[in-house]
Amino acid sequence: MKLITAIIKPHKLADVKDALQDVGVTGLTITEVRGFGRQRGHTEVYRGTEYQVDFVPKLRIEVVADTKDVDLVVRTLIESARTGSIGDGKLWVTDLDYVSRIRTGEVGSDAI
Amino acid sequence: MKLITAIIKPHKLADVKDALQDVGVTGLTITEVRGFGRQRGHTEVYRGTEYQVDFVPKLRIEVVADTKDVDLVVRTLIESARTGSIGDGKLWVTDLDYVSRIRTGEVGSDAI
Amino acid sequence: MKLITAIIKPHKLADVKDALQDVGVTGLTITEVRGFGRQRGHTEVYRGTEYQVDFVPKLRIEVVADTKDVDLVVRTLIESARTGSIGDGKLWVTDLDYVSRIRTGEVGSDAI
Amino acid sequence: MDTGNIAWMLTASALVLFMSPGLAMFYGGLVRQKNVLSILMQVFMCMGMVTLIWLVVGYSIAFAGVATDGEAAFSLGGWSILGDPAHYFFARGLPLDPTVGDLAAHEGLTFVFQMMFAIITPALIIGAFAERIKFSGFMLFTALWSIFVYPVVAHWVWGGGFIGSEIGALDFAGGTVIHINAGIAALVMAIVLGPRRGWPKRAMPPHSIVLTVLGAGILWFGWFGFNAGSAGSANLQAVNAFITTQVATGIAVLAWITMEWIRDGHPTTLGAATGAVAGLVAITPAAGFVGIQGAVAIGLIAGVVCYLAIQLKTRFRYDDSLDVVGVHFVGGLIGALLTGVFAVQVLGEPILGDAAVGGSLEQLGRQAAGAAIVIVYSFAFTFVIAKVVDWTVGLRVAEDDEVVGLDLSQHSESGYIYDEAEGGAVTSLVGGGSAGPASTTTGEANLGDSGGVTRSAED
Amino acid sequence: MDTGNIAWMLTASALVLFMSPGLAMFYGGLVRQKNVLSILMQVFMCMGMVTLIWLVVGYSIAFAGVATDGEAAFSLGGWSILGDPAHYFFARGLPLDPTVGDLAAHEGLTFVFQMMFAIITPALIIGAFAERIKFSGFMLFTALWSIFVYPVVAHWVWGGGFIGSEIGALDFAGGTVIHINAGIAALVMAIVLGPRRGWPKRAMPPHSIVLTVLGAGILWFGWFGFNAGSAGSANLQAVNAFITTQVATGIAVLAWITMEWIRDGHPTTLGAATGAVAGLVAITPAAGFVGIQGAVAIGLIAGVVCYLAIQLKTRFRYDDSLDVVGVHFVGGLIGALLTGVFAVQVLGEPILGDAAVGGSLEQLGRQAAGAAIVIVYSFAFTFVIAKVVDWTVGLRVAEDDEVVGLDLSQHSESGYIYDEAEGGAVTSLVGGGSAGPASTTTGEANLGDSGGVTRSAED
Amino acid sequence: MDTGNIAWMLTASALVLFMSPGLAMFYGGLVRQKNVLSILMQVFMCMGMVTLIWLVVGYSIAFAGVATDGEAAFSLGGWSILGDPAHYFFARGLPLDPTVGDLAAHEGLTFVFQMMFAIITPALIIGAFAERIKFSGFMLFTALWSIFVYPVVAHWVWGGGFIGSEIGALDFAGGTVIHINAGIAALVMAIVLGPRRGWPKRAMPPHSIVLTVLGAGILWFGWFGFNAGSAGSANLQAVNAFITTQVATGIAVLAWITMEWIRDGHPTTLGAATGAVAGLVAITPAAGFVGIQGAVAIGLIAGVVCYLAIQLKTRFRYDDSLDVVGVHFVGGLIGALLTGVFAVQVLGEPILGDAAVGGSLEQLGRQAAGAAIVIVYSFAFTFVIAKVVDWTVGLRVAEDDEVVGLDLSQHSESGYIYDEAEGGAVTSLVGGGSAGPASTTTGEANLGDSGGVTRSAED
Ligand SMILES: Nc1ncnc2c1ncn2[C@@H]1O[C@H](COP(=O)(O)OP(=O)(O)O)[C@@H](O)[C@H]1O
Ligand SMILES: Nc1ncnc2c1ncn2[C@@H]1O[C@H](COP(=O)(O)OP(=O)(O)O)[C@@H](O)[C@H]1O
Ligand SMILES: Nc1ncnc2c1ncn2[C@@H]1O[C@H](COP(=O)(O)OP(=O)(O)O)[C@@H](O)[C@H]1O
Repeated sequence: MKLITAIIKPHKLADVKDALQDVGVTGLTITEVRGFGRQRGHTEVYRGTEYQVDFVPKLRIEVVADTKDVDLVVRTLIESARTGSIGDGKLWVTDLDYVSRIRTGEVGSDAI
Repeated sequence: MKLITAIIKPHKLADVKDALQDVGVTGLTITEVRGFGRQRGHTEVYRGTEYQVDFVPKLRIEVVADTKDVDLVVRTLIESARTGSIGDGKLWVTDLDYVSRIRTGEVGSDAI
Repeated sequence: MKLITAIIKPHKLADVKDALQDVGVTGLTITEVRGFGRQRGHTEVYRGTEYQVDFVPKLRIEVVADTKDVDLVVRTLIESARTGSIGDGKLWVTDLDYVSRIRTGEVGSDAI
Repeated sequence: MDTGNIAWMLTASALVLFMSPGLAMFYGGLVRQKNVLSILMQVFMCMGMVTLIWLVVGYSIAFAGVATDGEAAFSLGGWSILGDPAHYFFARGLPLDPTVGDLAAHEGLTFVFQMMFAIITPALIIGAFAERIKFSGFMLFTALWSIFVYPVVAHWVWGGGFIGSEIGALDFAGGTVIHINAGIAALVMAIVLGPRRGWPKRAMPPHSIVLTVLGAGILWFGWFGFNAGSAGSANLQAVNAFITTQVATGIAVLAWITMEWIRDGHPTTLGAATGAVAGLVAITPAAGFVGIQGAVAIGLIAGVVCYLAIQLKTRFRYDDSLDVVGVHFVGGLIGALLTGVFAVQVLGEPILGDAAVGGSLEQLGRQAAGAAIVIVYSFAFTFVIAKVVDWTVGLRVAEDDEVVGLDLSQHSESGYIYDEAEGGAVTSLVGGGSAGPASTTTGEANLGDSGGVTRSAED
Repeated sequence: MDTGNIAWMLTASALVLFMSPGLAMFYGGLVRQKNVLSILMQVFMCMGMVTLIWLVVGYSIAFAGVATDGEAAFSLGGWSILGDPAHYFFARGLPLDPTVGDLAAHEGLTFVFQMMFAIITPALIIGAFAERIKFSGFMLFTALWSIFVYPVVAHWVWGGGFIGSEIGALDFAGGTVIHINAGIAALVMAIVLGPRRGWPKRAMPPHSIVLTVLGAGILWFGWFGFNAGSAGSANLQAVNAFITTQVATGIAVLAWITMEWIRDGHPTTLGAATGAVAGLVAITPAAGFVGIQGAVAIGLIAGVVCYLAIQLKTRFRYDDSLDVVGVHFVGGLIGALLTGVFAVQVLGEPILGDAAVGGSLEQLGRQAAGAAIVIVYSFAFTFVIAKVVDWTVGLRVAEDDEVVGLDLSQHSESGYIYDEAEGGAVTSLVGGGSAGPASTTTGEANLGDSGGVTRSAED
Repeated sequence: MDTGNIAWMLTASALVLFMSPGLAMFYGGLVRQKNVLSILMQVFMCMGMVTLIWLVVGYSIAFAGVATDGEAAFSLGGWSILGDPAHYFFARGLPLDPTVGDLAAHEGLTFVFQMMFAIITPALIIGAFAERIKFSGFMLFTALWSIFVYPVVAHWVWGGGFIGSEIGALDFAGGTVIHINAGIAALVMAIVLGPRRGWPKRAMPPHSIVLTVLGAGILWFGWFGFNAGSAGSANLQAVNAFITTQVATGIAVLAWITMEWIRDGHPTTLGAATGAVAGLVAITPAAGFVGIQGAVAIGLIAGVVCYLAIQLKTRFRYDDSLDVVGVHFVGGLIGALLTGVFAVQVLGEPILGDAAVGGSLEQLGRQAAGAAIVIVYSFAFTFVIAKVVDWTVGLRVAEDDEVVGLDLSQHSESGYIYDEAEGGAVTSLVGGGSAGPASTTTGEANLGDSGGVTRSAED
């Protein structure tokens, strides 16, 4: 079992979700995060004082997938999240020792 | 050292925390997340237009634990988070290369 | 490739970010989390009824780094996040199977 | 009526109406986020439904007796018990007719000024059953209560009825009619509905004290219309009521936070806001009758006693969620009784013998009698109405709906959608135009899982 | 003018001014979080810019005809079309002079009371182009509209112009002048600007219904000044207007949520607030002319019809983002027409023959004619102005700016900074003192990447 | 007093009271989330504590001289310096007595209208020491300031004292008494307390501009009571003050955002709201004395100069957190001086010779003299009071308390609890009933760690 984590632009979520559903992903978890990277943030001005906001809003998407599906999920995710402009984000894959569904206690592939 | 990550229903947090404390877990970190899975979301209606909210609020719980304690923590976590209805969530375990307590720089088991 | 995750005190973020930039880290992702640990929370009183808030606000910092840079990043992160008082947080390192930049599809070291 | 009096009563009526949104914010901030809209909605329902009820029968029941030369619909041994509901049925007889001359504006202003009181009184009760009442149950309860309880009590005290005329209890702006009445109804409702799931073990802190303080500010502002408007004209009594309102409220704020500072270790913002409301409530029956010194005393006592009173609910285990009993019932009672103590002869009518300052034991007795009658009546009728509603449409939401929150379960809405993910990408349009009789509770999994499917909007 | 009338008109003017921040909150809650400040800002611009325009030429155009013994700047066959813009140019001729005696206060109060109307009318249009208009475009549009549309229509109906004087259409407090006028302009703007990116497929739910309900409460409160103040004095007609305003609004709330309950399955808080505004709009032209029963009818019809009307935009595919057309145009039209049906002789002037209650077919025709003329004029001139603005400074923001939100792209601000990371450590002071002509859109990467650099504050 | 005047002064008093919650929202939105309640609390304390102080001695000090046939408690060479504090001690002598006839209502209204001014003046200072003051220190400071500074200055200018009577400085509604006075006190407090931890390097952006704009809206609305109420009756001067208030404020909004647009590249919502307050402040001393053209000039100058003035704090390194000096001191000074330039003879008393429009050099000198005296006095006495408070109970919170935020450290509360985890499961009930003199700062680890234990509610 693998955990696929991707940092994406928030407005791509709908596309990503639909694309993943299409390739059979039945569950995922998202988190609101802020990213710092090549994409610059923005400035805000309050009563003439300018602030630099370095971090930009991103979403983290996590998908637990069977090892055999990882390639497909990764490809699908990358394609659906891409806009081609700076700040599209990163994706990484971690190995999992163990996965379980809390409701039933099922483990491994059955759990996802 | 292992990292145990669980996605649970928010209202089970108190139970989970108490249960984990009882088996000797002294620390954990939680994150507000949203999950998409078998459990359906809800609809909202604004001026006659209906929206489907696909994601449901969840909490992610992360516990770093000594390899020897993982079984106990996982079992405890699953039992205390379970309600038996759809959407109870997932749990997974990752291997850690290195763990450190920032305050003291202690590493490994001493760090948790 | 490795993923370095640290739970730190929110007000240390600026220091940590600057320190990491100084050692060549070009990107990171942060998440607002709440931690439970040795550091106690606080109480709140509403109309004479007292509540205990066990969790304290923390930030999770995630940095994907080349294996050869991990030591430096970890050391830098720990030093810059340290205040010396309880609740400074934890840091852990996970191995990654695969890393990719979504915009370009580059993988491995090129992706970060 | 001269233009100055009309000007003031128009202003006062608008101010009292504004108290309802103020109360909505005050209460709305005190509940958890998932129930904030249900509070706002219920207050708006009072603003809508009671307007209708008041013009159909409420005003008649409360005030027909006086307007029709003192003939009441029902009287018992010469004591007027009820106005004739048919008299102004559907506002028919209301003489908004310039040919009637002076009377017309006065009657119209009484009608609408008193309507605002009839609106806010049931709205006060909302705090007692917050976070767990069924919306349909709330609607029926409020409708019945606004027909069978509020106008009846208003008649007794203000409309020529026996409490005002025979017993001689004083109630300047509604300590008995409004606050004791609503407060005791709140107690009944808290008991009948039972506590919220998890109370008192689980924490249910206010989701926005900022909103609550804003509400308290609006209430304080509007209350000048409430109290000084109750003089009925722009006269000296109105000026006096205005001053005593300000004084008692300011003192009650100080008294409340002093109690907190001593007993809890911290003076709180929520305490200051609650103390203000307690002071406003307590001075209400007295505002036009007592002087500045009396107002100081009333504010002080209200601040201290109401602070202590709201602690009772945890002892007696009724979940009066937003402390309607502790603030409105107790505050109203303090004010009603102390009016008998501090009423000053020289203001308004000479009432209490010849003392320049001070009340009398006799008047205190009258005040107590008036309050007691209203307590008994309101308790009994509220209880009956509550039971009737419970047996018919039901009063309490299902447990799942309570967990999800009333905003989603009763109204299909969320109070706030702050984050991009929730507000933007995560939701998607289901149907244009009317949504059709949809339900948030259809328990179908959207990914075709064959396992047991249950509804679970929050969990 | 006697003191009572002055007192009431001062109060009424303040109340109408207060409606603008109320509207800002009402509209502000309805947009997504990233655009909330742009709404608030635009309403404040109306409060600022229209004040200036009104004192320079607006008041003259609208009212110079009457004040100068009936001589209009332009008239067509005896029909007054325009007040003389030079007459009170820059408020020069305004006789705030105690030696003029009684006239002075009256004129001053008319000037400022009507100024508040001139402010809120263009503010209503904001709802139609919310979340996508360029700030500079908004400023120019609003300036031109406040010179060429609003005061002209105000002249026709209230300032001695032909709709009021010759055609004889009744408009007590602005059903035609304000709501139909702004509503039709809103329709034009929604069409000219085109829908928001993603509409109607992507969900754009209100970010804070709490804020919207607060705004509705302020509007309801302020509207008493709007309607009862339109009597011009603290008289019986003001009392009547006050009562009918309250009644129609309460009934409309009930009507709207009943429609929702039946058709959508849930009565909503947003529906209650919207119903209140619909009721307030519809009673506006009628408030001083109809009785309580007429107000009930108008409230009921407005609640039902406006509810149905706001569904039209998805059918006809114009993105009237906050339903200005459905609520203000339709509500205003309902009120304008029904004024011809329910106007009562005994209130105000004897208008409709001898019936004690009821209008006449003839008056209905006059009402329809007045409305039709304003619809045509407002449609045409708003369209022309919109196009002129679009060709010059531009009306719509760039796509990137729309995605980022107008708060950041137009104003370099965020409405809320709730989390510690954003409010504290993440941001850092760039320069003390004045920031210099900076821009949020400089497309430079802050880490020296050599790749293609684009601006992307949100993405 | 006739009913119209009473009606207006009741309304005006209510409006001025409403400004305090408005100010609370305005300031509350400007601080970081962790301090929002502390602002609201402090304003409420002014509403409570100053009410008490005013009725005990404040009113006497300020106004006893006039009411008692011109005899002041202390006078220096015929110049009245202080009212007799004993004269109305604890409101004893206040003749709210109908037998006194006309005087009574007038005196009562003066008492309560002026009380509202006494409340909001120290509340203005709160912006200078926001986010770092100890609550007990604030309480003592405000009490002393409301005894030794505010009523004294009020006496000098309005109560028969030498600035108004001998020097002849004009101050219609409080430019000198309120805004210069509070503004200079704010400067002192900003200096004495020192900057917030991290200022100016670390960003401290407003947590809710929405709340601030709401507050600005309430302030604008309430200010009509403030300025037009300062005429004391519903007369032509009140009408004039109302109009000039609206005009100057609208123009100042435009002026401010134009400055921003030119210098910072973006017109901001916060700028519009701040500009409105600057305009309101500047017109305050002039409102009843200048005409519409004068109001335009004052609004324009205030918008431009106050915009520039708030940039000074970063240059001179005093952390006037919410810009009280830049807006209230500078705006008040502009208004005070320009009153001498633009005062018009025909309004109110004929003051400035025979020019129909325009002031005089002589009057400008009087205005400057009045302002200078108040600046010196307020600076000196505020400094002394600040030092006394600092040496006794202390003015500034501990560093840890500042980091945690004043809401938690001073009041054990959170302004908002939006997320389920925080509001629900994470917190748990500690004790029913009174919490006991607890403290948030007991530094004990709850998991029995034996290591060094420090308090750390936020870190
Ligand atoms: N080394 C890293 N570790 C963790 N997250 C990163 C790292 N580099 C970038 N990110 C995340 O990816 C996002 C996009 O990165 P950025 O450098 O802006 O653009 P791109 O990925 O297109 O080169 C960042 O906002 C951040 O959230
Ligand atoms: N493949 C997955 N990867 C990551 N998270 C998942 C995955 N599947 C489910 N989840 C998370 O678990 C939660 C519960 O899953 P769901 O399918 O609704 O119920 P259950 O776990 O009881 O079968 C989801 O809301 C989501 O947060
Ligand atoms: N076993 C653990 N697993 C995951 N997170 C932990 C664990 N222990 C502590 N943490 C996180 O680290 C934070 C600091 O830990 P704490 O015990 O309070 O202080 P310290 O790290 O200085 O000993 C906690 O708030 C929590 O977020």
